[in-house]
Amino acid sequence: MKPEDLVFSTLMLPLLGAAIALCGKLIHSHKRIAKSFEYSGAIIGLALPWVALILLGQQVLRGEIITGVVGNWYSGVGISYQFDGLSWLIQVLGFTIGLVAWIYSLGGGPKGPAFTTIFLIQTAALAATIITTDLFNLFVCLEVMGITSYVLIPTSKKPGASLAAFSYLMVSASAMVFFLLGTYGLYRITGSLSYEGISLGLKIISPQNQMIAIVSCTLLVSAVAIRVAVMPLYGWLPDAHALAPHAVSAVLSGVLIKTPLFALSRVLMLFAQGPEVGQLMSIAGGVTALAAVIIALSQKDVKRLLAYHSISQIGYIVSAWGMALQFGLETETGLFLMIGAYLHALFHALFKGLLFLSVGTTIDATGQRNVYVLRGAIGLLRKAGERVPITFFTFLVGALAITALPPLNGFVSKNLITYGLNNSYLYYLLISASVGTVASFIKLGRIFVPGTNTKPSRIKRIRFRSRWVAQLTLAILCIIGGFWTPTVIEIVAKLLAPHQHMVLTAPELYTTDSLLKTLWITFGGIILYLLIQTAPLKKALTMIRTRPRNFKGLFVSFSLGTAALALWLLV
Amino acid sequence: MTTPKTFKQFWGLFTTLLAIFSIGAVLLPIFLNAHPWPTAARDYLAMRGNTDSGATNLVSAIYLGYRVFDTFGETIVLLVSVLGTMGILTRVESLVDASSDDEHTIGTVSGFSLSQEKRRSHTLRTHLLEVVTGKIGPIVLLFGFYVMLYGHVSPGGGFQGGVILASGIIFLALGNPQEGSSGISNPEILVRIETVAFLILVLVFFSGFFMGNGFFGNPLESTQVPVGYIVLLNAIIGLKVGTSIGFMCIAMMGGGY
Amino acid sequence: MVERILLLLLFMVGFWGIVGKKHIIKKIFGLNILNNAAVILFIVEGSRIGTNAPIMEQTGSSIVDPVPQALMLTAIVIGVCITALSLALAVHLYKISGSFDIDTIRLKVQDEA
Amino acid sequence: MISVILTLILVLAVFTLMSKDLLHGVIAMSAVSLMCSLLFVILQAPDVAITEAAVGAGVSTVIFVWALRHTKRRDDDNT
Repeated sequence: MKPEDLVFSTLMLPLLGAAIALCGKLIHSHKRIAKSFEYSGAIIGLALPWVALILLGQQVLRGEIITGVVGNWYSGVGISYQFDGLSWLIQVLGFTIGLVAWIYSLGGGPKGPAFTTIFLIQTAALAATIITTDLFNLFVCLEVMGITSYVLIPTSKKPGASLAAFSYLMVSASAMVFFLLGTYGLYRITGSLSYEGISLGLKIISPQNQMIAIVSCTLLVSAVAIRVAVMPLYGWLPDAHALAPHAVSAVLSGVLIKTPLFALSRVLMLFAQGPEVGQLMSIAGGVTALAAVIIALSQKDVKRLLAYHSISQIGYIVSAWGMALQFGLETETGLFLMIGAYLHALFHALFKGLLFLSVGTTIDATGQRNVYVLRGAIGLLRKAGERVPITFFTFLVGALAITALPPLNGFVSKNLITYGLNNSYLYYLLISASVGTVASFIKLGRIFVPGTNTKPSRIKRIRFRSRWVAQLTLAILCIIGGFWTPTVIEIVAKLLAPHQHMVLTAPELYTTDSLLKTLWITFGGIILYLLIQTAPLKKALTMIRTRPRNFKGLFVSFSLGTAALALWLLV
Repeated sequence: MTTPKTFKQFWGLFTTLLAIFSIGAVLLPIFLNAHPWPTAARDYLAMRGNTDSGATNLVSAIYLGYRVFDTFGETIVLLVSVLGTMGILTRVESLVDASSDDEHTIGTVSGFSLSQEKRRSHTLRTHLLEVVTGKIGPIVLLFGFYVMLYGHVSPGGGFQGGVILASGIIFLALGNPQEGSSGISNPEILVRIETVAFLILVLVFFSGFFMGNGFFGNPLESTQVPVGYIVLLNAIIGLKVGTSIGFMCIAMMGGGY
Repeated sequence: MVERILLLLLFMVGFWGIVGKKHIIKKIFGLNILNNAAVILFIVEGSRIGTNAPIMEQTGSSIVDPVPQALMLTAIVIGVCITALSLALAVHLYKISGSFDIDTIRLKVQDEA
Repeated sequence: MISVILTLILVLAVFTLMSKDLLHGVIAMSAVSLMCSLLFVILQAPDVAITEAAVGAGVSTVIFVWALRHTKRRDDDNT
């Protein structure tokens, strides 16, 4: 098998699986046969690509980059692609979470061949987004990714979910039109759609076209930033992620908001203005990390609290990613930050997926989503049929990982980022965000503390087996992610920058310094938690929670953000 | 109480105008760009496009040859959109019926029928309509197949032909007094054709790989008739699009027309 | 030049529909207009380099650029799919809230949540 | 010629958004699509013209009309 074919099998196999699963829809009369179609489709689509990924992993680890044109057509018109370490890493992330979330959905979550089909198509779109190096193809991939999420979000049958899907649809579909205009601007001045052609064309453009290149870049960045949900453009995310079915939430905030970011880094490398964009994005990311965590502290809905934490953590990732672009991957700091950004993306996908799934199980069993009402969830889960408190255990692992306590994986990636940022103003923003994270997870953890519900909850007996498998898999991955840190960093470094023979000294993470810092952060978090129990702060948080949010704000912030980015780049 | 309201209105208008004009200002250089349009791709295609793909219609050559991956993505968007619309549609119907509420399922599309009891009124269904649409339907279908299969030499192609096919199917559904229980306008059969067409489409893209030309490559490149690939794709995409859009429209009419 | 200014105006009208209108069907109209404006822009500008349609019946004629046309086929279809889905969502929102006004829907939905 | 059609499209677009009766808006929307496809024919893009006519003026109008049939036609508070 040629390497080119291996690359495409990672996205064609999920699509084949989707087609097979769809065939299951035809056979209503025989439930068994329909199920077997669906399951075989899912196995083909989610398990078989791992074979291709393992084979490809050996190649990219040797530093080979597989490039070409789809279907071996003429490169000036055809769609070019590139499979390198970054593509491999993101695909690993996508297929891990995809497989686990699908297993979870067997127990609780949307069911049926139609769901499996759309889910597989989403996975394929993720795989395609990160290998394409053609602007218009990136547009199509982002649209496929988007439309699958607009369809999957309202399957939870909550009334709010439809509104969330509608808002997301409107804002991201119109942002994609701007993306199209950015493509237009670049095609016009460079005569090419492939990244290679564009970067060649941008080197020889006349000075008066420089402005068009900048504006096109702005449009591309802000259209993708909507998907990533950095601070001014985050408004669609909390509702969408909170009200989607649990398995879908895990995928949405685990994978879907990160893939466009890393695909964007490919685009930004073409522009001379890439570092400047990176700088602005890193500031936005730092602000996002802190602001979102404050809003998260004020929430009372369990899943919405987690959704705001997704925004906060994506802020970490964006700020590290932006700084990495600013320094450039050639420098050691830049490379470290990029490694930190990727590792945090991966680890966040693991622990946030885990949190969404565990909390989802708790919600399904107890029928209660209010943080202030729900108490004694362990006992309630036992009544629902869980003899061993596995859900509590997995929640604990996830919560400890997100608060960056050693030796779990969150500790590693967060410390890597703060190590890279090294006492700039972003460092302090991120540290204070960590304090908020600790406080809000103490608040969330109280649902498991024994006590009586203020409202009687209707306990439902649910099927636990597939949920346990999914949750335990993620928990184990979270735990082992914290060990073998040097090896993991070395591998990721090799994949992200294969042609640099830099002697990377992996930072010693378990120093007294960093452990002491963690201790201080945890301590600060506990203090903050105690503080928010006081009346004035409680009032302030309620005000934050009930702040007016409307649909129009999404668009106003989008256009103002775009204008601000353009001004930043032009001036 | 009037002042805050007017202030609110004023503020709303202000933010709207601010948003529109800031976006307009950003887009000004893009829209007013007078740089001459690049000709490299056009020149290459005018010279080699016909021999590369075998299609006379260069748009088809790009759409189903050079950039067939994009087209595939578009077909997938259509598939997901129809699945999602159907899922929401069943939910809308179930809101009316206030019946079945099994948890977390994307509604299976087979829940739709044009059956008598589902229909609320027959105001628009006159005898004249039935006769005319029933007679025109097959002709429209034929025209759809023509547009579909001649996409490589003349304007048109799979998607456009498919939409015409869909309108033919709808005509047949309107003209069929047996409420679509037989023939091509039966929703059950439409879904079947759609699903199988999607499976075949995926398999066709696999075929390039089996012929050693990579996924999405032309499996017939080395033969005498490279254009066969485009004709095949046109036919499959046409069937897929025609049946899925036709099915969606019939299902939408199912609530009463 | 006039065409370009008209297109920009069309684009801004579409954006006004999305931002300024509260009615969700009107927002979908706005999205449609936005999409159409982008499509027209590609086609108008791409047709400036030739005089004939890109169908090679006789060689040597100066054809317009076929690339933007092929791209726009995809863009149009994606636009319609998005429209269909958003309309289905709009109908669903109307059924659960009894209104088309986006703010009223938000209030109603939050009450139920 | 192109400017004339574009002006017409612009007017129709504004009418679509201003209309009190949404059905009028839908008709104007499909007229926009038809005008677009006329424009594409003039601009030597027959493929796009066919697609726009079939999809924009055909399918999307059908879906819009379906949506209005299931809901209400009038936009009462036209803001």
